Amino acid sequence: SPLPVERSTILINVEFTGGLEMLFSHTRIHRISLPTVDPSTQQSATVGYLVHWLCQNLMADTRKELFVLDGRVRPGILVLINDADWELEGEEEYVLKEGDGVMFVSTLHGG
Amino acid sequence: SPLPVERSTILINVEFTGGLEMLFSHTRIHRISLPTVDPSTQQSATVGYLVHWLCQNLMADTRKELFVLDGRVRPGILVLINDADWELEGEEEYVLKEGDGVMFVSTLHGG
Amino acid sequence: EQPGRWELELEEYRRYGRQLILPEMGLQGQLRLKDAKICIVGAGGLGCPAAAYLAGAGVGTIGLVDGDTVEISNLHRQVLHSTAKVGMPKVDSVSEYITALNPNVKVITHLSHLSPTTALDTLHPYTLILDCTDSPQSRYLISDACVLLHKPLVSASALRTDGQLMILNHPALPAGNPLGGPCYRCIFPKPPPPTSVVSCGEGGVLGSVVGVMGVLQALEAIKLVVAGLQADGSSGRETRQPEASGAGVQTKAREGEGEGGPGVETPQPDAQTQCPPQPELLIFSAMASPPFRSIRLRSRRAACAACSAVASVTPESLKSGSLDYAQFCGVLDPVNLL
Amino acid sequence: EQPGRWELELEEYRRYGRQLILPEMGLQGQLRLKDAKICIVGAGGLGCPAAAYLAGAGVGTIGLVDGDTVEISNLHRQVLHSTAKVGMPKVDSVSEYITALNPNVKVITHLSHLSPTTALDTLHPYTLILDCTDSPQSRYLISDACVLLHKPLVSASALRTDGQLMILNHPALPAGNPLGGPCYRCIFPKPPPPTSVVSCGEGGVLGSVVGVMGVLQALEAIKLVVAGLQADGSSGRETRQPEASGAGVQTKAREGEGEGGPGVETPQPDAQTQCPPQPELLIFSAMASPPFRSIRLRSRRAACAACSAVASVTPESLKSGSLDYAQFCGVLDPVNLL
Ligand SMILES: [Zn+2]
Ligand SMILES: [Zn+2]
Repeated sequence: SPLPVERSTILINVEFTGGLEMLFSHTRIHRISLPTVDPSTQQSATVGYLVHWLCQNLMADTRKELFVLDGRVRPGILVLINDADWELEGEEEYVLKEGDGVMFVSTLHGG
Repeated sequence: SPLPVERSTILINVEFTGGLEMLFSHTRIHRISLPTVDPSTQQSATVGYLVHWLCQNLMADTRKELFVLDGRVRPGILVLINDADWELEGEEEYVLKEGDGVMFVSTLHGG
Repeated sequence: EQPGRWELELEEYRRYGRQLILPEMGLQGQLRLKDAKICIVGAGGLGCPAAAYLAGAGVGTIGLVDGDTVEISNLHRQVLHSTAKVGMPKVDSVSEYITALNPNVKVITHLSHLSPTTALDTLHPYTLILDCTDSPQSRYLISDACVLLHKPLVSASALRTDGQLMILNHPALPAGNPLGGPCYRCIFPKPPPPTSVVSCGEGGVLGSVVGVMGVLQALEAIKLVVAGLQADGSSGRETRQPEASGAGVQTKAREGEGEGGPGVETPQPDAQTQCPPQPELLIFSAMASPPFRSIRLRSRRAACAACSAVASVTPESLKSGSLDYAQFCGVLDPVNLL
Repeated sequence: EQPGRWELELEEYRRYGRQLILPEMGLQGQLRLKDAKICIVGAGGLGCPAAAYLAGAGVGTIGLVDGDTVEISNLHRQVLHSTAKVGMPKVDSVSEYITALNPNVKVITHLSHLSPTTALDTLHPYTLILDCTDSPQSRYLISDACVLLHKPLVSASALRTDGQLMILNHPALPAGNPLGGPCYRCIFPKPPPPTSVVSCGEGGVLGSVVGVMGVLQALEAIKLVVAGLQADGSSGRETRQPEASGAGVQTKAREGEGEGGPGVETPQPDAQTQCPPQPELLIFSAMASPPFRSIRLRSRRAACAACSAVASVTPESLKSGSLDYAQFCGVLDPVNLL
């Protein structure tokens, strides 16, 4: 339920590719209304919180370990914030702002 | 010389591809400070004015007819405003705003 | 398509197994490929890779139109030919390759360049056309013929380190129907001045650049066929249902404000379930970063000479030879160019 | 390169004329291609189109590493083989194709999969490596070997309707030099859990999707060689001077405010003149719109096990077999996978 503040959510564009879309209702692009504040920390929502939120609220597939392992995005998934590797942006600590695009890319091995 | 108004120019990102870059110092991407007002009409600068301005101020090649013919962009060049065919945006009449991207694509025929 | 009319042999299940298991393909998609007749106009730098991947995927009938013979200067980019085939008609060289790769494919060779008087008869039997030619006049002619025949057209081109790709006349609705896809004349109503036209022979081309574009043509053709092309050439997109959870169409702009509590908005459907398709131009610049750009194109032009209600291009004008594409394009020496 | 050491024959001028006239290529670029030794690891869906366009372009020496034989289920995407070659080693099949297309190319076949104990000796003679394999453990092994040997690596992969392409270890500076390009371990320090790894055999793949990625690998390899690779594997980009009018570097962000009178700012240099290169991942999704996306990647990881100052991957650990890539990747049955 919405928090009693003026702007309780921000819109985030989330995209899954490389096969991850199959875990999210076979849908590549999602538009997410994310709570502005992470209730567990009372801090502004970060990418780390988004990952947790997606796992809880958007992921239809029950095999959560194909997306999150030991509380973090599983190895073999690149996280991109506005078309740049999240390592350039602060990884999980990046504070999301309205309209940000977050892309999850499962690395492929086929050839 | 700058007009005596507060903001006399706007920045426009201009890109040439499909071989047109060869007419513009072999450079694909240019950042243009375009007068905000077209002095010939005293109206806001349009894409039509930009074409005229590029021909006068940026085009190094003397073969102007490879870019402009009869006062208009020559046939075989697509003009794209912010990644959309300019026919969707009003063609020459489109009024430019700060930060707009205008792309000129020469159609290719080779195979 | 008549259910049960087409069956796959055991050899075909083995051969196509790796693509059959894709949800985007399935048995229905494979049968549609087998039923499809695709014509490749131009057996050069674009036509070679396009033919390879259409044949590999199991397109039932592939037509090849080209009047040229293999030259040694072709081989850096026309990689289905070989040194021993220099002097052989290109359509025969490609036909040999296709049969060796996949004997299930029926190949029809047309050893001549397309001309206004022959284009309609030549292209009529096919489901879908690939423009792999290399001159403005052939591009106008092929587009006009596709509009008159109600065939979608996958058009690509390349020069130096650049490439371009468009899907034209898709859906291939009759002239005058504004819901049909734009044709080549809608995008380029006037031909370029001949002094501005540079061929691969004059300007040069990197083989892998034209190769990428040819493979992408095959891919787009396969996507169109698998999505379903009706007898009238229109797209049978309704046969691919959107996923239950992705059935809605997103109407808000990306930049819109969020309102209300946390939640998931109706997601965008995947590209192949959108209707009508947004016409696009894919631009490839091998030396630029990013190398690929997608551009939104206009819809049909209300005054188009080919696909509008006031079209002047008709089967009669084409067959009678009254449309002179070489003159239209200002070519002084049209021999061997069309 | 010793000037005058290499000359082109008349046949080569004829064969490569259409790419020789490109300013990006020129005689110098063609001679660099002739001098280059490129190793393609994996002669499958990526390796086939990569080999075709590298051979067409005139790469002097092409190495092929693969232990598999041609199967009929390969032919929808591995389009250099043919039905008659089912059962033949893939490296022999591709070698036959290359020699028929361009007898100027020297082909070296390695009829085995790369292993930790053989990788360094196998790859040592080559200028540049293409990873066209299909498993996580081979990707880690090839990347580690390229770091140890100071070779740039063009890595691509494909599955279903998606493809990915990266240039790794470029420039190929020694481990510990942060100006070198990131390696595969920098991007993916931990292997994916084996349950998440899907091969083309299991997940399927569209032939033209993997084909596009393979042609793009050839193109990137050609660009690297033509730009000049030094003996130590680093890029010789300084040999291509920026245009006189485009020599500056744009420092302002795109969104910056304009100030002063009308004028032209210093333009961005073309991508190939930027130094050092920004590492990128090209993502291809055949069913998405736009289909291509370019992503900025991180630079070298300070704690990377392969390319950092604290690297644990050494020639000795590799050759001694103490690095077990199958175990690292959690593979239960490593036979035939590497
Ligand atoms: Zn039209
Ligand atoms: Zn590393």
